[in-house]
Amino acid sequence: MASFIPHTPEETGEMLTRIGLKSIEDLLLQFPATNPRPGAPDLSLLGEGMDERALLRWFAGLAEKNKDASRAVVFRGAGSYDHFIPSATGALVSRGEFLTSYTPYQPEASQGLLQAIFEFQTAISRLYGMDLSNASLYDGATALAEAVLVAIRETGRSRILLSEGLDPMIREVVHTYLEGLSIKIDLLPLGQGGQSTPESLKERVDESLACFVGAIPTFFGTIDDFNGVADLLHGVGALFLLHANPHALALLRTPGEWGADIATGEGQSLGLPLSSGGPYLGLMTARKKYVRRIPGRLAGLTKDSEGRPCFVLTLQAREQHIRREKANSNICSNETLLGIAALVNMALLGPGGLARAAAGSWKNAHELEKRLTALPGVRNLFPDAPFFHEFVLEMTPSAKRMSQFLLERGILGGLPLEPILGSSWSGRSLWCATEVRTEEEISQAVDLVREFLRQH
Amino acid sequence: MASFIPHTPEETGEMLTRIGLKSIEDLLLQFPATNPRPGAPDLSLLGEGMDERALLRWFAGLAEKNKDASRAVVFRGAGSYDHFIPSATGALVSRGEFLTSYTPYQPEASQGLLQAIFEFQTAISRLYGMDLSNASLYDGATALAEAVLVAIRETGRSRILLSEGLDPMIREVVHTYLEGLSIKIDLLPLGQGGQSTPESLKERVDESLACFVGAIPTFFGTIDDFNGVADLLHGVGALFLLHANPHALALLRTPGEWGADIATGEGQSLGLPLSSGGPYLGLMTARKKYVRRIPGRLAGLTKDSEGRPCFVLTLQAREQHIRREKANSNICSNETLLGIAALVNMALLGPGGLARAAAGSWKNAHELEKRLTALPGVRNLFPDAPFFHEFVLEMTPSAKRMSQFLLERGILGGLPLEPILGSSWSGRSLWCATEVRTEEEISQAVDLVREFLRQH
Amino acid sequence: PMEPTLWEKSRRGTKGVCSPGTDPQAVAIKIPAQLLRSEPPSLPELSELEVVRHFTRLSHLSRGVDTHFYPLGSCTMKYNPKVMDRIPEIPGFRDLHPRMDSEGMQGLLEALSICEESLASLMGMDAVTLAPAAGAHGELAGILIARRYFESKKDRTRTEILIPDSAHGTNPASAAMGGFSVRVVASGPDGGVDLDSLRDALSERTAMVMMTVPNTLGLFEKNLKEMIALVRSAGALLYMDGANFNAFMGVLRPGDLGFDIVHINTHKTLATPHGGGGPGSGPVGVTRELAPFLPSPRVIKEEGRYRLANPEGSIGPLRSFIGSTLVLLRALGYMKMLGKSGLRDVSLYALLNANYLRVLLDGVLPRKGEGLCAHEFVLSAKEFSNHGLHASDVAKEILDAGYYAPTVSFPLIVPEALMVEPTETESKETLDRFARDFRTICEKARRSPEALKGAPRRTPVSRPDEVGAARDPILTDPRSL
Amino acid sequence: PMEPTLWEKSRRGTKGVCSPGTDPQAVAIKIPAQLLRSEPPSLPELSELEVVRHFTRLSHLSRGVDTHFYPLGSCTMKYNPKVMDRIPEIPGFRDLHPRMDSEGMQGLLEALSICEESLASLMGMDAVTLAPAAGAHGELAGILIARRYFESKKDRTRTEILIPDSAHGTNPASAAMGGFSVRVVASGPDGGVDLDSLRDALSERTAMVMMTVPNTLGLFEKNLKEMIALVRSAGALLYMDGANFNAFMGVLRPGDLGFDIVHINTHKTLATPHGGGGPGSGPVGVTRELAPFLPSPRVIKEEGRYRLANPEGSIGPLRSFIGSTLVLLRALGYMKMLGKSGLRDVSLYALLNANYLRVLLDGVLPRKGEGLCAHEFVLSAKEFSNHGLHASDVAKEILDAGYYAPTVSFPLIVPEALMVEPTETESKETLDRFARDFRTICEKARRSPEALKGAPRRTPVSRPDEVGAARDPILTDPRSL
Repeated sequence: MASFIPHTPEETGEMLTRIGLKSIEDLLLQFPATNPRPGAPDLSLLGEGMDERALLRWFAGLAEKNKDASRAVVFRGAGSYDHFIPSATGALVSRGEFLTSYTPYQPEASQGLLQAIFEFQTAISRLYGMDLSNASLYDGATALAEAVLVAIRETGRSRILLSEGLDPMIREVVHTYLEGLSIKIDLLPLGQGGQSTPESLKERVDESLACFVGAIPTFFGTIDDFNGVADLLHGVGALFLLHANPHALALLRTPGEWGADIATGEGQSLGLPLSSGGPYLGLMTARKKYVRRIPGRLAGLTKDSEGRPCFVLTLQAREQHIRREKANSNICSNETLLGIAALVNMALLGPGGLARAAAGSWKNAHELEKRLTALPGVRNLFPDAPFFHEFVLEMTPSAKRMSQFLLERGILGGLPLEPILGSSWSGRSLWCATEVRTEEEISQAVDLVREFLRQH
Repeated sequence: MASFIPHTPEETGEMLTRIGLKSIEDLLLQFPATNPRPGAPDLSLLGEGMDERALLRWFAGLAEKNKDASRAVVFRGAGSYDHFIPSATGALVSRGEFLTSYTPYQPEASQGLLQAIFEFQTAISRLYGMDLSNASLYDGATALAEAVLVAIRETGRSRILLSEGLDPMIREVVHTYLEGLSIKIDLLPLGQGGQSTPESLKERVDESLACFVGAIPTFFGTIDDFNGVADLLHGVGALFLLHANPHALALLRTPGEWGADIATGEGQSLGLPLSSGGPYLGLMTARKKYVRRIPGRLAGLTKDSEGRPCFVLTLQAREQHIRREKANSNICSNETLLGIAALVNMALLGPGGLARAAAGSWKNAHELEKRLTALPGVRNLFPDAPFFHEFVLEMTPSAKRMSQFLLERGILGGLPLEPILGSSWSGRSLWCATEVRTEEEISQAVDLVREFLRQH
Repeated sequence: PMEPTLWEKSRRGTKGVCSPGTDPQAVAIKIPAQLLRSEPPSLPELSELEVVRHFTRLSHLSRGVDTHFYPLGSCTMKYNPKVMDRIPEIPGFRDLHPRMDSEGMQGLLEALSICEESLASLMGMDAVTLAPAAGAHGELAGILIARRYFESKKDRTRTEILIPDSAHGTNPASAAMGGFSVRVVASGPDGGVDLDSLRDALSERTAMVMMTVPNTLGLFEKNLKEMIALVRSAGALLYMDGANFNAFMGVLRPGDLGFDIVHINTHKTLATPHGGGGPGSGPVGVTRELAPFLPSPRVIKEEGRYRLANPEGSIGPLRSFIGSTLVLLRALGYMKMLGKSGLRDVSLYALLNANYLRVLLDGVLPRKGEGLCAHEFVLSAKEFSNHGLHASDVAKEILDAGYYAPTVSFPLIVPEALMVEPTETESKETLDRFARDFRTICEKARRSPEALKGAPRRTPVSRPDEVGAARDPILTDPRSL
Repeated sequence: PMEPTLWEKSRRGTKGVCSPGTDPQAVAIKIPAQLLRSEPPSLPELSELEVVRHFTRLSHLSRGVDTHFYPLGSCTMKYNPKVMDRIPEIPGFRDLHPRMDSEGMQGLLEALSICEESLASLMGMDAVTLAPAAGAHGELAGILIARRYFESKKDRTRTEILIPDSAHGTNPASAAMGGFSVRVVASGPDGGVDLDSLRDALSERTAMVMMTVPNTLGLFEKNLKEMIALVRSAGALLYMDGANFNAFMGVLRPGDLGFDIVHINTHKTLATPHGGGGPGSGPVGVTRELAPFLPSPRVIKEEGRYRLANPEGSIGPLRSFIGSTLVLLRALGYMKMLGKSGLRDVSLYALLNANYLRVLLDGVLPRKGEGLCAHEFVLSAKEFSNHGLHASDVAKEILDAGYYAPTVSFPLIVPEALMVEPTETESKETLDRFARDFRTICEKARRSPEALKGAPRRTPVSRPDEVGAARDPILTDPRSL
């Protein structure tokens, strides 16, 4: 059986002799006695092992049962986006030197990795219009949760305000993270038009507030207007947080320009695969003044003992391995390798390519929206709000039924919103089109929705 | 449109100014005038270009129309074999330093590549039981053709003898190579038993002969016996050449042990993909005394100016870039990268793993043969000859029809021999089973053949 | 031979890879101007070749397990088979949308369900969540589960978590994030938890005791059984930090030891290379009593079909979507490939290598602890303090000898700690060579300590000015501004 | 930091990757003993990790386009887009058996058919064979086609092939393999073929004239039109060696120039990296008259279906199976991706870069030829002979400056030649830097020639003893015996 152990039997024997043991099983003498736990699954479940080829065939058999993007054209987003990924990225990121290295505790032996992290921080900061970024967090949702914790710690307050425009899943993660901390979580509703209104925000902002969190774009695809929000919040000593899709930021006004203090995001849309949901890439950026508050690794530029520029992990005094329970966070492992992948993508596409991709998403989504809402009985739930690459479609038949109908025909259509938002959302679904959708695919989707409507 | 040109328009302008030209089109002033060739296909056939994603989708569409090994279980060999390929190989061989380097003319900048070639030569030499190997040739067929040219040049004679056990395709390639050289090519027939006989060989060996070429195993899968052949040939001053499948040599008697002077082979069976037929890997090994005769690159061990061991291309005086029309061959590009892949595979499997794989092929092929010949009306054409992992099956119905029948049901069955060997072979097909075939697959194939026989 | 940054190399107007999409000029005008960014982001502009050369060269400036022996204690830097790298490349998983209808993800859900079962059997636990993105995330999950558990029993007095002073820093940090106060339990002179200290610390306020097994000295607690009995009788839960699971998988099951909650780090133990910091994953196993509180969503099997559900009692979602599936599939692949006895062998040889190296280094530097060690051991370089040297100076000299360095300055309970974990995938020859070099380095430290202060000398750069870096941090490339 | 060989690292009994298969002991006995090898081959025994480290380290000891500027003249070491590396990985091509029934390989045959058409349109030829495995193999094909052609006309007097003295060494070697005698045509003082020499050499014995366009000095022959007319009127065929096709694809078509047979090297021009020596492919285009003689098998389209056929007149198969399909698919991908104007741009910028670098090096060393060059140019380092230096000494110093070296000592007609081909994928900045360094090196050669003799100093090894290597060649690892 494979176990990737290089020892020959003779070597094992010599080593045991040197240790002073007779059998390798003698190494278990140090183990505590145990009582087999009644009822727990048996080790024999693990089987007898298999070779590489059998293993890959087994996985291929499982994969066959999934409708990946090659078998169901993706018109769904809601936090995961089907974007273009340059081929060079995989070839570079899979290099063993990156893949098999640890967090760069020994900077002299990890300059390449540190430089890549530093460049990642730079690219993300510039994309978000912020002063700095960390080296990544688990995913967008946990990045936002960590940002809320920063605001709570910074202000010492125990109420936060979340926009209804945030993905409900992400709001739930914030709830989970705050579970033990006696924090009040308020919701700022989106208005009928799909954007938040200054009035309803003002009603909810006062000096008990640690932070308000808005979304760019909203979960429903609309683009909210945060004009005046920073001043309003800073006036009461609260922090302004924005959670933004970095793909959209190639075109949209940045958290920095809106005056945000901390901005987070899900880096998957920078060209990571859909990945069945993970691992994803948590982004966190901030104003300089919060540098000692933010969690996670930070690579910094410095000089070596001969005065040559070099890179190093810095401000480690914030981190758990030094500050322990007083640390900014418990974060230790992060998503460095995915951050490097996102960096390579950004470097390959450049600002022009990113803007081109974002504009393509905008265009395709608007084309799709125009053609779907032209169907009888179909409307955009927020027809007057500007939107980026997602929109909510409303019709009489069940969105869930439509999704099934389309999936059987090779289309992953809009996400049914009822399971997430309740029964009043039964005919509503969240559609998305990114830059990679073709005209033919859009036509096919529209034709199938027409067909579905005719039958239902 | 993509063209991977890094120039900004400003840079292009500066460069043209420096050259003293106004427009980039002025660079074409040096071009000779032409007359468009009437009738030749138009450049517009090339289209307007496409992006990476569109390109890969286009190829995926074409690939869909092929029945690769995941859609038709391979029971066919005849020169291409479905073997196990360790995953580590791709990860290593695809590293850009190997992939994007040239033939190592500057040894100081290519030590890694040179060492890999040297190790490849070593592994192939030991596998074939020979003194030396070159750095590869195009494929098995051209390697054999080149070996025949060596024998002709070495002996100054103009008659060669090829065993009928050689793949007919390979014999044809030898014919093509010898087209211009007025060489007489004789054939040594296989006996009724599927092996050559000493008598018929003796009849054809005399002092006009440059070389005899045998095969291990034969095209028909049988294992020929070359006892006494080397002495016979050397007695008349002819060379003994063997063309051997390196996968089989993990177990079978080697060309070196049979006393061959030059041995060639197709390296695909050392774990290169089926590749729709190419690129493949030509192997050539020889006794030391022919070292200055053999074509192709040779990496040698030497010392650098500080006495450190290092590697270098050597004996280049044999090669075309120095000897021109007097060179051993016109070979320049070879298959180095595939040679490295084969080397990595051999290193990963080790002698034990290679023997295990070869024994697996032997076992599966014999199991398959046993079960197929147990079907009514089905026999092994050479029931008494030992065989390795291929055998000829004979039955009444057309082998071509059977192949179609099986292919429609997900099996790539035995190769119909009629198209290759003529109408008397209509009911005969060449079957193969390698180490990767499972019991279920073998059963499925046997069941389908039974079904076919019932219907025909 | 340092590599210029992407921004240094950038030249305005260089075209990179051609992306699908459209000219933004034609589109942007239809979005109200106040919603658009005022200028394009300052991102680098390079050709594909320039990007390829840049990152290829950066890779040459970094060491990994693929290039060097990496005895970084507590990190389990073992070799992860390359076949596992192919699993996340299978389109059916890689390109699957996480909000796919459940009919379209049956293969994924089946795989995750088998992964849960396999992990449960390896841990000896009743139920497993695959949600946590890392070990520390698993700790947070476990802590929130404990909170929910005591809430469900209306027990509101248990606000404290006990953690040995030798524990990983994530333990106390996670406890704090979960809203518990942390009480530190002192180690005894042998490096194990002091039984009396534990007894003193336990109270009706104790919600949970978090233990690392084997502990960060690479030792199995001698009094583990007594400790567990003590905790049980105090009514608290027992948490096992399974970062060191490579020492005993397939041999000893945390569930059989009596733990209620266990996390493991699949990126240490089950075939995900660490990727310079991540991704990883940190599945958590729990007893039947705690299963209802596991994070949502859960994979449910009904009538041969799988679906996702959010059970009532759950602590809620810990992160987006189901989990780091592409990492989890690697873990599943590794378990499938090695099987029961292969996994057991992994731990046996991890123990063998650690003990062999420990014996080879006997007398070179004093070790904390006695007798057999588990998968790693901790030496103290304190004697070099006389010469003004720290453990980190020894580490730098080790870099020059052609290795990555052991973990330094951890655990905190050992002054000038050097924590060495060879893992099962290194050969005897490598260990012999490392031991020889390590011995030479220590002799050098005694003989000419100054020399070590100048180390490393053979790396692309010498020691960075860390103080300067932290004083006025430069965290983005000034050229990008 | 040299790496030990695999045999140095090998330890008997080490288990590598687990292969499917079976224990040979149980099987071998059933084969007659005299047909079995007497002992296992002496192949190395290592763990997967050891193999991975070995080859990763070897890669660090080698330069490629991905790491360095590689101005190796006549080799077109340009950047090949990484997307092309994915095409040979598509299972439908990678795992397709070449003896598949034609019903099961329709996609492959369609792709190859489109590839033939695209190449034909780029070359301006009527028909193309994809069979040749490399440029030199294409030459052999062309030569055998010429032989068949004259045989078909019963013209048995044409036994000679004319080749300029500046040609690649493969041309004469291929002609000899094809059974022709070679007659060399001298260059004139400008490096072009001397018209009078050509006229003198042509006769009723001339079967074919092989020309390289642009020639190996990077020059388009000034008298090409006259030369072609001369050859035509002598009744001989015209062959174009298209190794330098990167200079003019999409701009100028060999067919339009009047060539009868043309080969190109897809690994130089159309997106296959050279892989340390190969694989490549060398498709050959011919006129309608010569099409019947193309190598077998041919792809035939009938009623919308594709099949393979072996036409009567064919010279026969040149190699196993259809061709180096995975290389050809890359070429097809490159043509598809760049399209007509993209391919034209490639050549325009290859010309631009060569001419820019040529101008930057003006006056540094004398160039052979005048005026514009094509995609490369040749300098002569002859003046350094006074100091006992050769072109190769300059090349070694260039290695130290952080580049791969230009081609040295070719073409033979230029003493101490340095042949420089920058390709279109290098940036102005790289060319500027290289020119600066090249100038410095030449100054150093004049000032302190001894220094160059010791170069290179920054490479893993210094100059190998080439004479010793050839005297008693060691071609396999002595440790393997």
